[in-house]
Amino acid sequence: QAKESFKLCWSIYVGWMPWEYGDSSGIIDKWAKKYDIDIEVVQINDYIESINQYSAGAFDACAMTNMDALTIPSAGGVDSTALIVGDFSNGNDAVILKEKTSIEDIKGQRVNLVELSVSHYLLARALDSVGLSERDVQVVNTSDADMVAAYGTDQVTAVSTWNPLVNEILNMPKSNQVFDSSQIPGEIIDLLVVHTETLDKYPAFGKALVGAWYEIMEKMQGDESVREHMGIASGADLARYESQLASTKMFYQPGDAVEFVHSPELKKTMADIAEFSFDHGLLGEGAPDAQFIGIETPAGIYGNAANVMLRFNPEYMQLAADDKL
Amino acid sequence: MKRLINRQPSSVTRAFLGILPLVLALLVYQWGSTVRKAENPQDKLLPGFVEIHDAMERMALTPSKRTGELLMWEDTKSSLKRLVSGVAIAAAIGLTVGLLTGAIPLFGASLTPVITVISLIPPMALLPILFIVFGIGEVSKVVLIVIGVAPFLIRDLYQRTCELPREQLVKSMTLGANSGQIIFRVLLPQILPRLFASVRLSLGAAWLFLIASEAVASTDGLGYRIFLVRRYMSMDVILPYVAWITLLAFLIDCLLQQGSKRLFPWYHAAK
Amino acid sequence: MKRLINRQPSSVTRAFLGILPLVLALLVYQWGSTVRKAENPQDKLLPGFVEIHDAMERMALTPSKRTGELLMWEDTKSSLKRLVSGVAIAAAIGLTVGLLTGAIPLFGASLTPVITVISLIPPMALLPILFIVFGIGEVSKVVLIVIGVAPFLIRDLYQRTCELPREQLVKSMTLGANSGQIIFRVLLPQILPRLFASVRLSLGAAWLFLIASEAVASTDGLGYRIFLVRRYMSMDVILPYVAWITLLAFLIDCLLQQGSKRLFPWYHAAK
Amino acid sequence: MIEFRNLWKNYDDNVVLENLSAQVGSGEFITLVGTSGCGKSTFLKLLLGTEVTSRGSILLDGRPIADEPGPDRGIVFQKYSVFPHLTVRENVALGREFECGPIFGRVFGSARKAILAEADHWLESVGLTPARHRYPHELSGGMQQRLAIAQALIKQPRLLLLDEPFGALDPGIRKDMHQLVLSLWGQHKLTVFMVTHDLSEGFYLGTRLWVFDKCRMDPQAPERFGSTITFDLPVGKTDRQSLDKIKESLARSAQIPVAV
Amino acid sequence: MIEFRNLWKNYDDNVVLENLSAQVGSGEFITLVGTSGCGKSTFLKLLLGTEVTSRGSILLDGRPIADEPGPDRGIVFQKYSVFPHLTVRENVALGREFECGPIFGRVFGSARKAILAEADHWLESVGLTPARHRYPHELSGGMQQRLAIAQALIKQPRLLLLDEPFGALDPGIRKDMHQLVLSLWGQHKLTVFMVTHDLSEGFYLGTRLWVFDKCRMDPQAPERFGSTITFDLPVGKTDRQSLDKIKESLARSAQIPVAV
Ligand SMILES: Nc1ncnc2c1ncn2[C@@H]1O[C@H](COP(=O)(O)OP(=O)(O)OP(=O)(O)O)[C@@H](O)[C@H]1O
Ligand SMILES: Nc1ncnc2c1ncn2[C@@H]1O[C@H](COP(=O)(O)OP(=O)(O)OP(=O)(O)O)[C@@H](O)[C@H]1O
Ligand SMILES: [Mg+2]
Ligand SMILES: [Mg+2]
Repeated sequence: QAKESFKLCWSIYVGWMPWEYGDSSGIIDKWAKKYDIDIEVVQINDYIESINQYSAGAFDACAMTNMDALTIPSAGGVDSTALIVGDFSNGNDAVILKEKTSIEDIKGQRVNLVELSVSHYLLARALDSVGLSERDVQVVNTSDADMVAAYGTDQVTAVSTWNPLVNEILNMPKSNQVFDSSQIPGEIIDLLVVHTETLDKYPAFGKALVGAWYEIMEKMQGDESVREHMGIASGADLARYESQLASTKMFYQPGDAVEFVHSPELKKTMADIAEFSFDHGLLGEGAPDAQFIGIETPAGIYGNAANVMLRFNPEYMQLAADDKL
Repeated sequence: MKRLINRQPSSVTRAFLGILPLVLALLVYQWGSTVRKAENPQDKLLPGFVEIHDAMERMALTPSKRTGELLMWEDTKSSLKRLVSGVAIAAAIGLTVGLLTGAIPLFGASLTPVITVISLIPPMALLPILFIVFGIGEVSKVVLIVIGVAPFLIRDLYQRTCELPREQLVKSMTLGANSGQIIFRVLLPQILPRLFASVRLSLGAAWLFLIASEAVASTDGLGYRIFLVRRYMSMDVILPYVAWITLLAFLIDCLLQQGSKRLFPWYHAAK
Repeated sequence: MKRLINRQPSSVTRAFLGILPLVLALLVYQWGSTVRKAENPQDKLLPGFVEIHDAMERMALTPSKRTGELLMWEDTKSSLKRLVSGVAIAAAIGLTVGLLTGAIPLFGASLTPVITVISLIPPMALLPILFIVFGIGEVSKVVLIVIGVAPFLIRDLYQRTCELPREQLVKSMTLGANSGQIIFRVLLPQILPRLFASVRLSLGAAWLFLIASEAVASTDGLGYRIFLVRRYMSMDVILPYVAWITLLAFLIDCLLQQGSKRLFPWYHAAK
Repeated sequence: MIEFRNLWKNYDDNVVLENLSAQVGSGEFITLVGTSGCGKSTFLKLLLGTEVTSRGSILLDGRPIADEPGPDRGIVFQKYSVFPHLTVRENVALGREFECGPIFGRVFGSARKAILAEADHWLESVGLTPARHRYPHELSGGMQQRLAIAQALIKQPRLLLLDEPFGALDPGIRKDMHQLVLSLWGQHKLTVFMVTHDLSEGFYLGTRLWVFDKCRMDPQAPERFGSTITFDLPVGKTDRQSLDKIKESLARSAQIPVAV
Repeated sequence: MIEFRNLWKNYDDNVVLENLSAQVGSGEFITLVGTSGCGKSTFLKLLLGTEVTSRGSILLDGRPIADEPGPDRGIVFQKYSVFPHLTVRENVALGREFECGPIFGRVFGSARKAILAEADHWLESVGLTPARHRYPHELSGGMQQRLAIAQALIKQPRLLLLDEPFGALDPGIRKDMHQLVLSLWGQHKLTVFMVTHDLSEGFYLGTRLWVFDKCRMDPQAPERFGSTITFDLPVGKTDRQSLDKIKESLARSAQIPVAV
């Protein structure tokens, strides 16, 4: 009888590089073998394409942020579970102004960002923090691949983006970081999302992934060469990767992640994100309000309990914390 | 029974045969959509025709909540403006450079190698330099189209200019023409219809570059919309947009063909 | 003093004139780089030639720390494999379909409209569907090239097949040939050299699609590397990669041209 | 052997051939002359089977002629009659290869040898033996037409149709070609229809000269009436007077501008 | 008026013309015949100025002829002599427009009217008045060549060069063209060089017939020796015997295959 096989996709980002290491070091294979399954790990460069592929059913698991999990698979009727909460952005996402130094100065500017992404959400929160709204700026959709180059031109005076682009842009003259995700800690969360149905049917898949992840975490935290490996794989080097890690709150210990998921803050965060998404039409044309999609957290369900499409499930991480994998 | 290669379909059969594959493609799509919907009613990859129709109505007939505009028409307007300016500039450059390099050997010798090199460079990879030189506004989008299309036009029109019968040049000289007069009165008017043909050939590439440039940085346009809604996989918007682009491409092609036939009857009749 | 259009440069002048603009371009670049470096020594947009040289040495001559491979050669290998398979498959499809539609009116009537429509669709907009159908592996990259290039090849070869002198078909029939024999012995061998020419024309598009597909999903290849270092704006890697791609494109073009001349002397001599 | 019965041919409103009737016996050599656009090529196409009659019929041995070209009717055009991608020898062998290789038209081994030997025999008879390994583009115009004739003859067609076969050749070379055609015609008992625009060629070559022209003429609408055979001369009998008469009549037709 | 002094022309190793000397007076009508590839067109090109002599010289009124085509020498080729994008009238007017519009070759207003009137006059003289608003593709081959002649004549060139101008025309139409050329030649006192491959045309038309041929021949390397004028006959004096002699000699040259 053939082994059950599963596919996971990820794209290049500081918090997801462990998947690359897990794949090339054989850790994932080791854990898959332990649970008698096959896991194929695929790198997709285009982040959105990776989520689309997951939503369309081509992959069983995919690394993405909490906001994209809500607006793409969940809004598309794909019941998804956040299996691993790997980290949250703690300065990795930032709003940067050229020459100006304070977030209030953004008023009236054109802001280049990847529209409808977490950068857009960050901008909304930044504007919120000083009593401005999106009407006070003009948003210009700019692909992340071109962000650094675009910032080099005179027309671009404000951007909202993520790392490593943030570091590259801050290295350019006259750039000032006026708002970053450390001011909204725990709101931009990097997840590993799996199809709920698949997880229910094959708990071994969840266990293998979580087991592998925390073994990688242990190595990553303790071994500089592992971090260097990840840095190079992301097209950078150790120093640059370390500086990105510095603004990322990694949950190296499963217990920390479990605790984070259990906190009521998470439900509030997801509520904010749902509001934001609804305002921008991201929950689909059929959504009458922000509560249209139910989000299940240990602290309770936000929104429509009859239409739960995104679930934060700490059980598997708990198993890791309890060393039961 | 005639040989297969001699059997000509009647005009009715021809129309039927021509439509058949298109209808089949639609049926296959419908089937695929139904299958996926049966699995997940909210599936977005292959939306049903009703959903596509709704999305179209939303994009084309309902004013946008945010700006009060009919999005699809605004997108079309912006994209066409870019496409037309880009192609027009590329055509002007292609015509001028192609004609001069083809007509004047000294020009040809100095420019043909560098044009060959330029035509082989993949322009998308040099976007950063483009931004610095042309900024990130409308100009750079138009420039990307120009860079993508002009080398082809130059090379094609150079070729066509060289192909004009040498006899005509000799004849012009025996009529007392100088170089400028030959270029203006003999070569240029005969190259113009060929320019139309080359532009038609290059339109596919122009659309590609337009869509790519709108993905880079913009606030409207058909390519922008496609990339934006890709963020939540609204194939119900993407598919009709793609169909609309295809239709526009087809119409522009027809327009150019008809225009050329109107303007240059002697060219089309002589062929 | 001869007219400008009659003045032919000597072969030395010709070589000099041809190289001049390339040298000028390099000088302008050098100047731009110096200016920018003077302003900001860390500037990455226009790296100096020393930096480019260092980057090249790193990519082409130093084994990667992570995998122990010489990255540039590995990238080249992967990209060429994709490019060649894609173009080869597209050529096979283009030849078969173009030839059959051109030769057999019944085929032509049923397929030409749908091929025209397909050729107008911008393939990049349909990437999600493509990846779902063909997976995210090597296949989909090759398929993107095929989809991007095959419609052009089909239409071009259809055209070429139709242009073959009708007299030859009639002659074949008077020699007792049936449809299949005419296609195999008369049309196919005469279309092959035209296939080479069409493939040469379509190589630019093939490179574009290759680079685009590698940017979306891949872990190696020239397009992937450019995509990867683009977020750090490492122009010191991008520029030589672009130059390398340009050189490869040029070599492939030469190869095809020479190959065609070898294989089809009758075709090139007759022109 | 061939009978034309009240043949009409029109393209839409343009009447090209009008009520043409004639009988041709086996072994005759008929040359067709007429002003440009009078329908000589159209007439050959009807014989060939690439066009069909609008009214009337063409009977070959009493039965309607096939509506598709076939190996019973050989053809040589002014241009494009030979295949540029095949060597001289392969061009001639092709007709036999089609016979012996029913699917791909390719033959190998000893069968191929036999075919090539036969091809060489035909090349010999048109004087192309020294050039048999060359490609057509390496031949002069005259040699190409010799090749086209050899290629047609290997199928031993019942009819040989020639549409201005020597129109593009030099006068000197033309003479040689006449010699060749006459000798092949004599040797192989061919029935030949040859279009020419050189009247003296017509007189010199055939057993019978047909002049195509319009009997009725509407200067306002030249397409209203078609051509037919206005002179049918056994060439032996030609005298100076009839030649002049033909010349004059043709010159008159040529004056009238062709409708565009 | 024109003198050819020990003219040689070779392309690399291929000697085309060899030691050619002759004198031509004003008003002469010279027809050039010779086998294909013997260098007739090359000779015209030297006169025209699109090729330069390898050795020797061409003197026009005692001075070396210009090395570029100019308005003193008119030309009509077999094909491509007229501009497809201009109407018949514009084609003829063009030569004058070049004169009057020094930069763009365009003239407007009354100047243009005068030019068009002049063009109409020339069209009249070649019999193209009814077709003056048509495009060349709407003309028959003969009409196109008439147009090419009118176009050349409007510049009143000292020399008129014709390279097989009627090679592609029907025999009937050819006769008319001969008439036309002769009458224009008489009217405008032209000096004409005309290449033809129709020997009888040569005899009928000129005041002087030049036959180009090789005096020496190397069958292994036909390119080693060039052609020169082997016969130079005042056409009035021609007798049957010399015609036959020329024919025979040309036929002999044509036998030798052209090197590929
Ligand atoms: N396929 C066609 N469709 C419409 N009209 C045609 C077609 N083929 C020929 N014709 C018309 O039929 C007439 C006779 O043409 P055809 O080619 O038979 O003349 P021809 O005697 O061979 O002339 P030429 O000496 O120039 O070869 C012409 O008026 C031509 O325009
Ligand atoms: N540009 C050229 N370069 C090299 N050889 C040439 C060139 N032009 C002509 N020749 C050679 O010069 C010779 C004479 O050519 P030319 O065209 O003058 O012959 P022709 O007498 O006009 O023949 P035809 O009757 O076929 O027109 C030929 O052998 C030809 O190959
Ligand atoms: Mg004909
Ligand atoms: Mg010549």
